[in-house]
Parts: sequence; structure tokens; C-alpha cells
Amino acid sequence: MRLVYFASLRERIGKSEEELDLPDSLRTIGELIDWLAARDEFYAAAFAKGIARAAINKKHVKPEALIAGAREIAFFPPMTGG
Amino acid sequence: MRLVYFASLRERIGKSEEELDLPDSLRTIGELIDWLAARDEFYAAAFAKGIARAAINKKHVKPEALIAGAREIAFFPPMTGG
Amino acid sequence: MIPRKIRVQSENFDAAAESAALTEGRRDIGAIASFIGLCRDEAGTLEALELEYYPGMAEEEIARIADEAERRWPLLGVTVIHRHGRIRPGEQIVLVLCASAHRAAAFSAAEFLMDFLKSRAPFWKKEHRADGTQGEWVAAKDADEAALERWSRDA
Amino acid sequence: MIPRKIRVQSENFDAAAESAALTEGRRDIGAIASFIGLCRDEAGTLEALELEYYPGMAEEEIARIADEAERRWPLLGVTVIHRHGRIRPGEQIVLVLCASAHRAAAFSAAEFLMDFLKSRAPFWKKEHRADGTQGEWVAAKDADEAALERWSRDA
Repeated sequence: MRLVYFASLRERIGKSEEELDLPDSLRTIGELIDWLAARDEFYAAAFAKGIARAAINKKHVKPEALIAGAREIAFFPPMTGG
Repeated sequence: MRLVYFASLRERIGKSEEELDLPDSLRTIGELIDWLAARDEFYAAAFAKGIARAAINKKHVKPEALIAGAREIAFFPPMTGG
Repeated sequence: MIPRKIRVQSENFDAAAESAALTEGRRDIGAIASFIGLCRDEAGTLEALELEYYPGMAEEEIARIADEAERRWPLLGVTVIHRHGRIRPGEQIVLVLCASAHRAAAFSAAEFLMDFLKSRAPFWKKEHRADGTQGEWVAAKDADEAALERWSRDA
Repeated sequence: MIPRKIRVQSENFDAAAESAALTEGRRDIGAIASFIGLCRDEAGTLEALELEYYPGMAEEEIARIADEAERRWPLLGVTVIHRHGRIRPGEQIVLVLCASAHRAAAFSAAEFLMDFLKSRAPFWKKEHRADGTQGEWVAAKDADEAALERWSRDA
């Protein structure tokens, strides 16, 4: 699965994108966040405090969204455009 | 007293301004309107239907406003600027 | 005193130049809300609008409206330009610019100014019809009077 | 389909040219509400903002917001330009233009677009401080999230 990271999450994880093989047991965005946060201290810091927002295939999704069929999953902090 | 008229009131009365000696008995804008409307059919048409708005010394006033001290009294229909 | 420009004129105006003048050399302005009112051709039936105004009072009344906007919102600059005379479809009639640190104040003040310009500034529009018939004075809309209500609720 | 222009770019934009493009040859537009967001220097403490964005999604998300605005109001044209990259105090960040026959729709749509751009378009601002210290990512404001609420009440 292609994962992309932006802003403070990108800085904490130390990369802007990566390809990861995800366990078949992961069903939702929320489960994926927990799995990533358990990888190491940098991922843990990136996903701490529940600030991460997610997009699947460039559309906003909630933590309960299913990741089946996703081509690209993005994680980022609350947006500050405009 | 200097009286000035705008838009449809100006057209109906047939002049944009005039100097008139007002009877001392006239106290308010509302009384002045009634007095003007009684002058002839053109004034009557201008002030018909109660559409006339008034300004004293270039400030909006209500019909109950006193005309004492006025230098210029203006009458006009509802405004359509912007 | 914040920068304020109020003009009643027959000439057209350059909204971009007015906006640039408002922000020139400033680094504290975060938001400019602007409004341009244009003459519509009413599906081809309108040849032109003739805008009559009350010289002196128009400028004073716009200034009173701007005073009130400055009391209500933390503005950093206000520009109002209102044209009079003959204006053809597609041409500009009115410009309002409000600058502030943040967007909410700029937007609210611009809407407030437009709402009060519509119903309180002494301007009157007469239509010249495309078919050559005698045009009518544009009637004031109840909706414009109603638009003022929300500001008194907020006060 | 109404004229719509959505751009995410590092270059500056010319608000006047965009406004002129929106009204070019039109005689049915009576109102253009516009908003320009600028970089403030935060009382001299800010050297620049660095705007990061999600390529592809930024344009798509702005288009989805514009779709919703067009569903809600009778618009005659919409332009949204959002810059990315390094932006210094006094420079322009974002432009929204909404054209309509009447002012209420134009104003509401412009405010709606700005509210949703702030909290839904995938842009993030990082500060570069004037004193050379490491800047922070600008925190999202509760007020910006709250600003979205009123539109759901209206829906």
C-alpha cells in the first residue's frame, strides 16, 4: 500500500511517502493508525494525541473508513489553508 | 426654507429645488408633507402613498422630526443605491 | 484613524488599484473582502441605468455607515466608491473594500456596508429601456430593507 | 456549467485580471464578491510562511467545495487560486471570486468557500521566524472548525 505523509507527520516520520505491505487483518483507517504507531517511536510521535487526519485516494475519510480498495492513503494534521 | 427633491418626487413636482416661506404653524416633517401635498395635484402625486422619505440638513429623519432649525429639507423616494 | 476613502463620482474605478492602495506597505492586513456591483442588462431589456444622487448627503451618509462599520469590527482600511450618472450593462456601479487582520471581520463589514448603501445612501436608479420606451425608477426591494434587520439583531 | 477556475500554484496571482476574466463579455453579472488572504508579519516576528499541500487532492478538494457552493447558490462564475511554497509578509496567499446576479449569493458563496478552504483543503502552513529560530506549524483554530457549523445548520 502506498502511504503518504504531510506537514508535522511527515517531519516526525522522516519521509513523505512509502510502500508498505499491510497485514490482511487491518480493516479500517483507525486500525492502520494503531498499527503504524506501534512500529517505532517516530511513528508513535506522528500519530500521538489523535491529531492525524486521513484521506483515501485523495478524499477525506474518518477513522472507521475501510481501507479495502485503497490505492493511496494519506495522513496529515488538521489543515491550515486559506 | 430651502426644499430639494430627488428622483420620482423631483419629476412629479417638476423642479429639483425651491425656496418656500413655510407657515409658522408647521412643526414636523409629517405636517410639512401634508401642507406640500395640498398645494396642487403635482405635489399631491409626489407625496401620495406615503413613499416620501426626508432628510434635514443631509441627515435622514422620520416624519415626526421637528423642522425648526433646518437649513435644507430634502424629500425623495426609498433609495436604490448599491 | 484607519485609512478610509469615500468617493462619489461619474468616472469608472479601478478596483485593483484601490485594493493595492489599501495594502501598500502594510504587513498587518490578513484579509481583504471586496464587493463590486455591476449593471445587469436584465435579459437584454436594459439600455442603461441613470443614477441620481444627493450631492453632499451621499458622501456624508456613506461616511456615517463606514463609521458604524469601524465601530463594529476591527478594520484596517475601508474604501467605498459609488458612481452616478449613466451606466451601461456590464459596467461597474459600486466598490466596497474592507481590510482586516482576519477574514470574518472583513467579510461582515463589507456585507454591512453594502446592505446599508442599498437602503440608506441617497442614490436612485432610473432605467432606460432597450426598446426606447420610457423607463421606470427602480423600486426599492423589501428584501433590501429586510437585509438591514439582521444587523440590528446583532447590535 | 458556469465558468470555473481552480488553480494551486507557487506564483503570485493578479486579482484584477481574474475578476476581469470572470466578467468579460457578460451582462448578466450584478455582483462579484471577492476575498484575498494575505500573509501577516505577526508584529514583525514572521519572516515567511512555507505552505505545503497535497498535490492532486488540493485541486480535487477545492473542486468539491466549489461544487457544493454551486449547488447552494445561483452562481455565474467561481475562481479559486491558492498558492503554495514560500510566502512573505504582505504577499497574497489565496483568492476567491464569486459572481452572481445579486449580492447575497455572491457574498455567501465567497464566505462558504473560504470557510471550507481553511479547514478542508489540504494545505499546511509552517512559520519561519524573523529571529532565525525554528518555526512551528501553524495550529488549526477551533474558530475555523466552528465556522463550518453554521453552513450545516443552513443546509
